[in-house]
Amino acid sequence: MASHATALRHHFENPDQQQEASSLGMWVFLLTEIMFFGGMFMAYLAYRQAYPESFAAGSAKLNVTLGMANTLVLIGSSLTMALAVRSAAAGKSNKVIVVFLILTLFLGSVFLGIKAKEYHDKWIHHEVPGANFHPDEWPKGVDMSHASLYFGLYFGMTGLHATHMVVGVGLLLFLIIKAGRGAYSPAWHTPVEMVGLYWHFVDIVWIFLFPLLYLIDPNFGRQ
Amino acid sequence: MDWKYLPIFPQSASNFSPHVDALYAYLVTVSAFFSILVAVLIVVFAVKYRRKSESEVPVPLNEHGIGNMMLEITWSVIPLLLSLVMFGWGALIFFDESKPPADAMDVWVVGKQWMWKVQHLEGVREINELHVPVNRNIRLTLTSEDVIHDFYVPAFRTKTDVVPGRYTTEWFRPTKVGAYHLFCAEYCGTKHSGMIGTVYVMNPNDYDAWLSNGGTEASMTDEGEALFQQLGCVNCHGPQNNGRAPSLVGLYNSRVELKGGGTAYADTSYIRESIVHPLAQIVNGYEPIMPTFQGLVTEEQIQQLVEYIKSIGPKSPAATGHAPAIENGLAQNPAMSGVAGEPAPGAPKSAAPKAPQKAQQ
Amino acid sequence: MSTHQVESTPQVHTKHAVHIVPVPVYLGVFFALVIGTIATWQIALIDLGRWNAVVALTIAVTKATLVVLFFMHVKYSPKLTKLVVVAGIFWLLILLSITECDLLTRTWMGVPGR
Amino acid sequence: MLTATQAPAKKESYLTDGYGLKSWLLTSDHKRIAILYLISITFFFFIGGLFAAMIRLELATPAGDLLESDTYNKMFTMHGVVMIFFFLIPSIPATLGNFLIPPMIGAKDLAFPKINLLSWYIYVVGGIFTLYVMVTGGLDTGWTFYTPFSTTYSNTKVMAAAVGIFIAGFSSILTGLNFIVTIHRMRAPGLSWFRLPLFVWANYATAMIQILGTPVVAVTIVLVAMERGLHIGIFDPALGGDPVLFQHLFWFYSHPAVYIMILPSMGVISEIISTFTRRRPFGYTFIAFSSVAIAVFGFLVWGHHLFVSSQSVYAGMVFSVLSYIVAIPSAIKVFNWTSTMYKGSVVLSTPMLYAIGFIGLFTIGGLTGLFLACLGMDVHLTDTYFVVAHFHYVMVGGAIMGYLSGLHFWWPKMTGRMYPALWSKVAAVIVFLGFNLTFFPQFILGFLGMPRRYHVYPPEFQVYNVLSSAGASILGLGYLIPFVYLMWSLKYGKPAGPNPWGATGLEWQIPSPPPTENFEVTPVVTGEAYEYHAQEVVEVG
Repeated sequence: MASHATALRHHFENPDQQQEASSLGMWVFLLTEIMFFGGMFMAYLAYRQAYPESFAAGSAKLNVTLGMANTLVLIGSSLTMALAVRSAAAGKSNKVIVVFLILTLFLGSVFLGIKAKEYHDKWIHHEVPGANFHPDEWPKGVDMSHASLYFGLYFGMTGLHATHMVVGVGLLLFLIIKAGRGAYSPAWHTPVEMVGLYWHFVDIVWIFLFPLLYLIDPNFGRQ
Repeated sequence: MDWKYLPIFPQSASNFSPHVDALYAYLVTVSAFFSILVAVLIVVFAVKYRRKSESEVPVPLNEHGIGNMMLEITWSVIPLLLSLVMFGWGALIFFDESKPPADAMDVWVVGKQWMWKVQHLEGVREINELHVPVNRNIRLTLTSEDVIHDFYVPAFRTKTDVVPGRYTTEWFRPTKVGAYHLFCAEYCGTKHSGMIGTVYVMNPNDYDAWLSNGGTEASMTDEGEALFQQLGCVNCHGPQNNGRAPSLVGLYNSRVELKGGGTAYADTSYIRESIVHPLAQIVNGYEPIMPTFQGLVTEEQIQQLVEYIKSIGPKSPAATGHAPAIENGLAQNPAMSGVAGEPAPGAPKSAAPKAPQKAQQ
Repeated sequence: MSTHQVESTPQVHTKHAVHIVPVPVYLGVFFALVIGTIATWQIALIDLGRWNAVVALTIAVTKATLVVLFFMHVKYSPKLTKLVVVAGIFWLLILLSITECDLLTRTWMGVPGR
Repeated sequence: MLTATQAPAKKESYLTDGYGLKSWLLTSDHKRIAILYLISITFFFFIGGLFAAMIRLELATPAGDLLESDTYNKMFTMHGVVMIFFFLIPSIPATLGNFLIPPMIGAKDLAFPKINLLSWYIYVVGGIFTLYVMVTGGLDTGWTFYTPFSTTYSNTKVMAAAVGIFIAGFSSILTGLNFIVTIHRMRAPGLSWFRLPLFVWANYATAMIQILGTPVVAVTIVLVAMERGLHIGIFDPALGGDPVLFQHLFWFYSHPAVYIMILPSMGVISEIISTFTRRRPFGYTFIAFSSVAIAVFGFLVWGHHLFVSSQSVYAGMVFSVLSYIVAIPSAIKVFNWTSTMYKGSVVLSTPMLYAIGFIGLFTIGGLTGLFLACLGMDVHLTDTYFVVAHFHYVMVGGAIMGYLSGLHFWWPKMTGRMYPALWSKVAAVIVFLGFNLTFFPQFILGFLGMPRRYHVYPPEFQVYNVLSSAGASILGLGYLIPFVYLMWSLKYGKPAGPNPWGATGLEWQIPSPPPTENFEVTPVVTGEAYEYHAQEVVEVG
């Protein structure tokens, strides 16, 4: 299938220019994403250094096993995404691309599923900041209102990340449909590449979130 | 023409005013010079070099010559130097404005929507008014019950944001008797422009007379001590160390060893934080068992407690900051190292703040 | 008139030789990431005081670098892409470090609120 | 500078290429999108102006006799929100930049035409939220949204306004993204960076700020919304949160945002001074790099808004000295513009009048910024009318004068019509005089100590306030006149021809109004945009 209606838009001189423009555009977009998450990271940094104890206590309330599992799932999805892009660039059939994309989609959904389970647990244990915030089995002698800041940032940061994951899953569905129709070729697979960049970026954010949120001091209060 | 209606300078009534006004004059001079220079040049060029014929094409300026490079450097470096003078001068004044002298007389202020509540050490309270003696260093410690406000006295050329959840500091030495505007300068809601008041600068005698007419209120220290009993603080923090909590005698202005290694400097902020968020910083060797008093005491009551705890410190109630000379001098002053809330012997209402001045003399 | 010669041939289009990264490289990166993740977790269980955070962040930065260089192809990308990445990190550091200038020096004066 | 053979064939102009609402609302032509933006920002400009008129009317007397306190607070809040987020930030980039960057660099369109259209729609959606806020009770937090007032104490439509601004932010990001990619990737063959018009440089620098700063304020708004809507306290002092952290995050964007407003104006001025003196801008390289320097250094100085807000003294010193350093590139620009006029061939056309007004007012605006960067001085002046006067000198005397200057300069290019010269010059003079009368007295008011955002004020401030209000009425008139004659010119203005000013930029080498794809053949550029000395000034086409 060579229905490259998508190929060259009228205002570009040649496909290279178009491809380079898309790639630069995507990177510039990721630049804004860095700053977008950056604001949250700044707030996290400020409060963690002000209230280390409450942050450690809050962190110890998270389920490290689920966090670990999610990290591995997301790294795996990055691998399959990279392989999907590679298949497209190397001229593998669109079926191969679809397989890798579906794997990525699957892993992304597993991530979101686990995340939902974690959120649910937090809700049950009253660890969602707000009026209903009174964590069960809260370690004695740790300021709870400061911990509320921790959980606020936990939900803010992971929520923002999860929102990006949901968008990523939507983009993957789009790619799967297009690739299923054989839309991509070594000459033109820009969307696969761009979604790939986005997906890896979201992965990188999680690579930082995992130690910052889950692993401040997993032994806190358990000595 | 009556210049009363077109004033150029505000009233000048504090130690900062002359300095700020001199700086202002410098800034205005530099600005006026450059504004007029640019304006004159533009007008002259526009007239002198106006296009005389439609086909006229001006000779290009040689931009790559050494001369033009020098020009670019000149007009970058001269403004830079002039502005670094501004920076240095401004920073000096600011540093001065930020660091209250050790002998300053304390006044406590709480801002709330939309009024100013003032407590004097002697227990006199005011609303939207502040009475201070002339030629005395005054240190305000301010906090807010709700949103951010800003305590601004134009005649004193100083202001400070009043931030909920923390103490901020503002100081000045009024130099002229009179009544001056007090404004809230940080937008705080509906009646922001109604959150105004008057600062009365008085002769010392008038001030003492005003103080003694202030009613029969107990001093802040006494109020604080009463609260200390009433809230049960004394059960754990009494002068006899019972092992549950550190005694607060001698706490103020000392360095506290914290659990986990660090230290904290026990200033008014630290004391306030310890009442509101007691578990945030645990003193080394003690269990984290103190409940929070957030919501149980008002900001004004916290100020009284702080003032009480200050009073049982061995060091001057007036000496915060790291002014070692003053600290040492006062630590040896027996009148100042009274224990457990006893006001300095024979001290009438206004004696406490005055004592440090004597000690210095 | 302009001193420049008229270039009648527009830009040269030879750049689109996409670098195909061999699969083993991707697998290698993947395993490195997995090992990094496990290492982060294990080291967090040991009490190193403030070094825990340093180690955790060092590993995280290393992992992120691997993803950026290989999965995101920055190693094989034009200079401009690298510049964009560096700019992103630089501006993030501006935000974090200059704000820290305030947060870390708040107690230096010894005057509340200054 | 252009050797492509521009076929004089009658190609349809972008205005006649399709009629009807649909052909506009679904267009991907950067010129049509620019016009869509022009219409929308003009709409918001007059709404914001209406609020300003109410404010000045109220302040003519010291008592609060016209408006309730709450209403007054909503007036200045909505004035700020509308003018900043819905007029000034999109003003030059989204209209003139959108229209002119492609022709200036020899491109047919921006790199992402659909994203360009999307950004307009996003802007409109953000605008609708803001209009919704206006008609359902308004917003009273000030445009600065300081916590905890905005999160806990305000009883107005904070959430809806936050959503509106959050959305509008993405419009700004997408415009910036589009410009960066376009300027990097779409330049015509031979058009190297140092042949670019300074307007393009300025917009490039602006785009840098848009993409790097806007996301931070966006996420800050998310945090405020979380706190207000879900009671997840992030800045709540009761939980140990830090309201000053909000101010850091807010000003990290909002200070550079000032440069988003002023940099494009500086670009416009560079073009106009050059054209109406027939001169390459003196110190081209310095002006170009100073734009980028402003964009970069502009990110290092936000803390000068926090000198009295319990920020550390030492941080204050760092921010103060950095603020002085960012002032230098602006000074360089002013001196270079002035030098460009030296021995030039000066014509005082309408754009040039605005441009000269810009230089004067921006100089005052910039110099009074030095007062506010000065720690000891700022303690007295911050949050007073001095600040109000200062930023209006920069944003109205600077950004809006630059915008009007550019609009008058490129209006013939955009519409193919000339406007009446006399009327436009009269309006320029009225705007200049009205502006100064409005805002100069406010410097004095501020130094005298009148705080900003005051609904009622002590009577001794009245004289200056009356002067200011009188000036505002003149200024308002000055803004209405161009609106009228520009509209008039659409139908009755005489045809402009491709190059009415005898300018040399690439955009003047194509017909007015330009055809849809700007250039029939991609031009090959052999020189820079200002080769007045190298060529006869002849009308091309």
